[in-house]
Amino acid sequence: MRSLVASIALAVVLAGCGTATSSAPSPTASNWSQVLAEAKGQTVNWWLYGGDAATNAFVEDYVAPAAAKLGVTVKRVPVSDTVDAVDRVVAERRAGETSGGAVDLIWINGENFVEGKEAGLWLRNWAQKLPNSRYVDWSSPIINRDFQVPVEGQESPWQGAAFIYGYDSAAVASPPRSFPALLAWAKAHPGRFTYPAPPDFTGAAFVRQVIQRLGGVAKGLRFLRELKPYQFEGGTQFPTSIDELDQLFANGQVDFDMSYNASFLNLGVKKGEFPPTVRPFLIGGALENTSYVTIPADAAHVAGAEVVANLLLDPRLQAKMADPAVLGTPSVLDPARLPAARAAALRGAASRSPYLLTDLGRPLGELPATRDVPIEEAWKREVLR
Amino acid sequence: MRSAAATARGATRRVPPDLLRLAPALLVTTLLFGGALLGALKQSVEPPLGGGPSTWSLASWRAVFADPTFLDALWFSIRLAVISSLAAALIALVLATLLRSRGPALKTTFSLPVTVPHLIVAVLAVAWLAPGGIAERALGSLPIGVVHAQSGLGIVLVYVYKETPFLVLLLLSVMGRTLRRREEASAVLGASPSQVLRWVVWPAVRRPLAVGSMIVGAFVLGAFEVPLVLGPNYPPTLATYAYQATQTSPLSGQGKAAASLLVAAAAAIALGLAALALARTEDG
Amino acid sequence: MVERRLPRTVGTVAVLLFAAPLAVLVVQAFAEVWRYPALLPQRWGLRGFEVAFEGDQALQATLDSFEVALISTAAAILLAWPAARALARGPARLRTAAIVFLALPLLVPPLATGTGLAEWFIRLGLADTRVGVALAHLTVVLPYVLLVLIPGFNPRLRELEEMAASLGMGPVRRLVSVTLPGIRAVLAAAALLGFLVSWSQYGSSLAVGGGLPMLPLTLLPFVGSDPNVAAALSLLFLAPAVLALLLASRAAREAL
Amino acid sequence: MEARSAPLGGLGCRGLVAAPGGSPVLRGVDLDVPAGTRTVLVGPSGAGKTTLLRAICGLQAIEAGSIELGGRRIDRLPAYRRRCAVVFQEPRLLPHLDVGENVAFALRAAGARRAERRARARALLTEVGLDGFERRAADRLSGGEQQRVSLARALCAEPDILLLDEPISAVDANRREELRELIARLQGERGLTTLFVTHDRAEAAQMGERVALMLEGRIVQEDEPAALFQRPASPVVARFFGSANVLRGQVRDGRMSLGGVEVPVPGPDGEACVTIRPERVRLDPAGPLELRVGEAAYTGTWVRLRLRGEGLGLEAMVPPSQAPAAGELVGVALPLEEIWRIPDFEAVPEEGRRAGVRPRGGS
Repeated sequence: MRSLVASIALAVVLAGCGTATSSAPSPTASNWSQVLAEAKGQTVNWWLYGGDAATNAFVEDYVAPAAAKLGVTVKRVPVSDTVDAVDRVVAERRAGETSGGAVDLIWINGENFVEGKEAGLWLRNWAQKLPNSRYVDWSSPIINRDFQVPVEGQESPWQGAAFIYGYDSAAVASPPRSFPALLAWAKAHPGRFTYPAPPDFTGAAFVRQVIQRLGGVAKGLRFLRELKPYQFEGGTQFPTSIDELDQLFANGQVDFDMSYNASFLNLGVKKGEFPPTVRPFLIGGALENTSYVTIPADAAHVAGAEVVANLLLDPRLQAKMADPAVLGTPSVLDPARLPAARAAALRGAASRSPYLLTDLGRPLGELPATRDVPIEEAWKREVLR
Repeated sequence: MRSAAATARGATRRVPPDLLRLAPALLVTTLLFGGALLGALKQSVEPPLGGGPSTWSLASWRAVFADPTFLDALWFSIRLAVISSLAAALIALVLATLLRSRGPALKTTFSLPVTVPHLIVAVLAVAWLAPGGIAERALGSLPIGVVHAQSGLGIVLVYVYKETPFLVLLLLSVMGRTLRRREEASAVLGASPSQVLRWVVWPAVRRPLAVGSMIVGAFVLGAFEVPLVLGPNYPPTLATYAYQATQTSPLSGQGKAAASLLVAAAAAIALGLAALALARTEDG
Repeated sequence: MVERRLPRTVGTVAVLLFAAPLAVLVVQAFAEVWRYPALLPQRWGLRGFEVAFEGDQALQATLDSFEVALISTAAAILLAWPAARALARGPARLRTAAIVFLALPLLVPPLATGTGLAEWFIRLGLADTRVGVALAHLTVVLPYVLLVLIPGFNPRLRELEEMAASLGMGPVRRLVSVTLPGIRAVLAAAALLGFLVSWSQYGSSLAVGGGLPMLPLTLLPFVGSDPNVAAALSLLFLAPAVLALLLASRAAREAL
Repeated sequence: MEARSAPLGGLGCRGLVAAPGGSPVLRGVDLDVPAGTRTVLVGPSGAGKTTLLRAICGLQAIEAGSIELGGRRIDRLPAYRRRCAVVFQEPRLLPHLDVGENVAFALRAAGARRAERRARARALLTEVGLDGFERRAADRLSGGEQQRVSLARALCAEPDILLLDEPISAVDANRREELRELIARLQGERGLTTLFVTHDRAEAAQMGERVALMLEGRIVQEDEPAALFQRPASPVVARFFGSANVLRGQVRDGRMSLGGVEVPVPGPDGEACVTIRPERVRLDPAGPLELRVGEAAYTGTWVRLRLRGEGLGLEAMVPPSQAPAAGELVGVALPLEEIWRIPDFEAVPEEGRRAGVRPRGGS
């Protein structure tokens, strides 16, 4: 299985080089001012997950006002799943629409992006033309590939995501920092650990991390089988969603929680869901990926959408986003490309909160999206039953 | 007597004015409903956008029926529909019998849940019955899981809570004075209470009960937002299967989604017509 | 004796069925911190409402939902009125066939109807418009309204209308002073039901009106992730339903 | 009139009190229907007739009193054990059964086989004049036909008593006579103990072997029909049976002054009340009374005259051929043998008592 990791790493590196060499020409000033002029007066329908109060507030309180200064109105269209937005774009394509679409911008990544890209649903070759994309390290495999699929300028990053864990420092002195340690810990404290059953997004990510860390599907699943009897309810029941695991953790019924949102403890404490004594930790290196925005090819307000996507990369807005008081999610900007002061602000953001990790360690790239389903099937077969 | 008179009156009138009156409703229903079915059908046989076969085919239908998850979803949905409608019908029958001689205040009170949207009932179920919910806080622990229960108990509870009052109202509308009079007439002719129930009350209520339960069953077959909130991770209901099909694969999933929704529609219609036919033949 | 005991029974039942479940909603809507295993929140506050009303999203959704429900209910009544008149009599076989056909959409999953209509509505420019969503809702609102209205046009009402006609009343006066008063309770029930059905639609709203996020679409994402906000939105979602119920039951009582 | 004794096999009600919906409707009802006879219970709307009938057959709980039927106490039995068959005002047929099964319903309740039910139903339908109707749908018949089915259904039960609650009222006017005759004939042939409720005094006179008048929750008089018409026990009875001529006065030396004419009145001296039926008032130019015709109304068979004189108002029914015009002065003779002294004129005040009793139920 080491070979798998190696091949992934190789692929990542190669892809990074590829993107770097074929990188689109930087946008000319005249070009962008034209976009700005066109965007003026447009209302951008941004379809994004609507169940996170902090993200909604960030959009309403920072993105929308900033866009308004440029004459662009941001209309947040809340969805319960990104696929609702993709479904709409697909339906428009079926109906033969090539312009005037209802979706201008989608918060997207992974499978949804990949399939849409294959079907040619997204606007091509725009992301790297955004003026603020110069702050982004497009050579990074976490940025230029989305679940191993080259982004190719069809989506623009806006949030970093890292898979982290949480514990309550009032209940647990020192959490396990590796999977073998986790197993040992579970054996010593039966019934105090569990994870959501795939296909829940977080549960599936946990399984992928185990597989990656332990060097292969077979080894990963063997580990999970061994872990199972020491889980919550003896492993006979899994939480069916991350919400349920959050609830168990908040209730003190299990000792650890997990999330692909690096700021989930921060936000949970703000919501009143978690006690202030919770702390983040990593088990092995964190899985990392990136949240992007994409523009459908038939979007009615392409210019406006580009302006908003560009704003999302604005160092000031990124600093707000990284600010634990606002969102606390990792920035997608490369500090090395920023003026020193701004870079420091971004770097320092995480250290201002006990609920955020300053060092995510060496990132673990995601597996190709196409492998999700087979892994889930294998997990169901070999662990759940 | 009344219906005989109505028929006689109808027969003496010419038909065209009535057809004219029906035409707008028929036209709109044909356009909207027919259009919807046609649209779903088209989507289920169209080539997917993302590649694969580029001509119309039954690939989605084949894929759906070859998918064990779909078969589980179909079975799960039917089971939930049957259990929910039977439970609702039974409770409604008992409630209606108890309520029929009571005042309008009590009847109105019992019909209150009719006004609560399904989604809110689901929210309530979560607040009360989820792990860490009120019930668990008050009682320490719950003997059975409800929210996300594998059995689908949460879904059943929501539909029973929400639809039973609807059935009660339906039943009370036929359990009025006319029925009471027939019951009296039968009692003085020597029919015991159980005979009255079997021969007088039951024949009067079974048709609305069948029609009502069939609507409840159809609701459950098409259940979407409630299982999304309360259903188990597996199996999905038919509607959530359709949703998950596009979640897993936004493009190739569309045909499967349409196909599974059409199966749900067909099952619901079949169930409905069967219930109607059953109610009719029992009359004979 | 029975009458004196009744109010308490009514109260108990109302509490058990309606008030108690909803009370939790109220508590949760104002509960900023409500950690297990406390029975009452540790901290009260308006966070739920503040988040819910962030950027006028919920307010707009409420207005949209309301307008859509009004449009679809009004359209359903306009279409169902003559149809119910025709279906209240006439040859039995034709009547049954027509009712079964018109009621079929009730049985079909709203998500199916919505999904099937989405493509056409996009072509026609109806998707994400209030009229478009109201039309999609009409598919199910119409049969409900129709089924409630049919018994309203009973022979007794017809006799009264004939009486009025024989007294020289014109069609308009007859409608206003005989038909409407005679059918008021049934009409109120039909309108209420129609409104509530439209108001609660999720599946069809999602499919043809995802870009016009109405209340259920705004509420659902919060249900698992943020009970506080979900409760606040639920109260909003419930309010017009309760209001409509009160109005309709008053109209019905007056008609009696 | 007679000493009360529980009739052997018939119906005997004693002191029935019932208050449907909380207010008293039956206020101590005594009523006998001797076995095999037909009694008509007559009274105005709201008198409690239907309530009494429902109390007898067990559809209305009683608060006091007893009911005996066929030699057994039945007031504690549930309705279905009382062996009372009722023909209601409206037919109350079961719409999901055909006519034959409706007729044989009591047999079905008793567990009879289908063939037997069919045979009995066919025979009974023939008797009520609905030959060959047994396969028809019950709700496709006319009102009169339905009521015949209802009658056959009641007969099929072979009850200890047949109760009929205004069975004719929902039937076409020109079919009523037929139905009355049918009921009378079938009852007579079977010797069925029968209680027939009506608000129509003519129908009561025609249908009753005996007639019981019910007012405000009590039986106020029970007798042969002619006796109720000619010898009312109280002014209210007299008025109910159509006599407006209730005349008050003082009896001195066995005589009473009516409009200045002394007429002999039997019984003791003192305050008295006499009545004479309007159709017995004779127009006679040589009559002792001279009265003015206030109003003359043609009623189909008679002309009703309102006659007015010095301190005396009378109503008279005369054949049209003899009718004077309004305003004429006519001579009137009162046949002395037709003057009836009302024995109990203080018992029920003439008017006003009814104000407290609202019509109730469908009687």
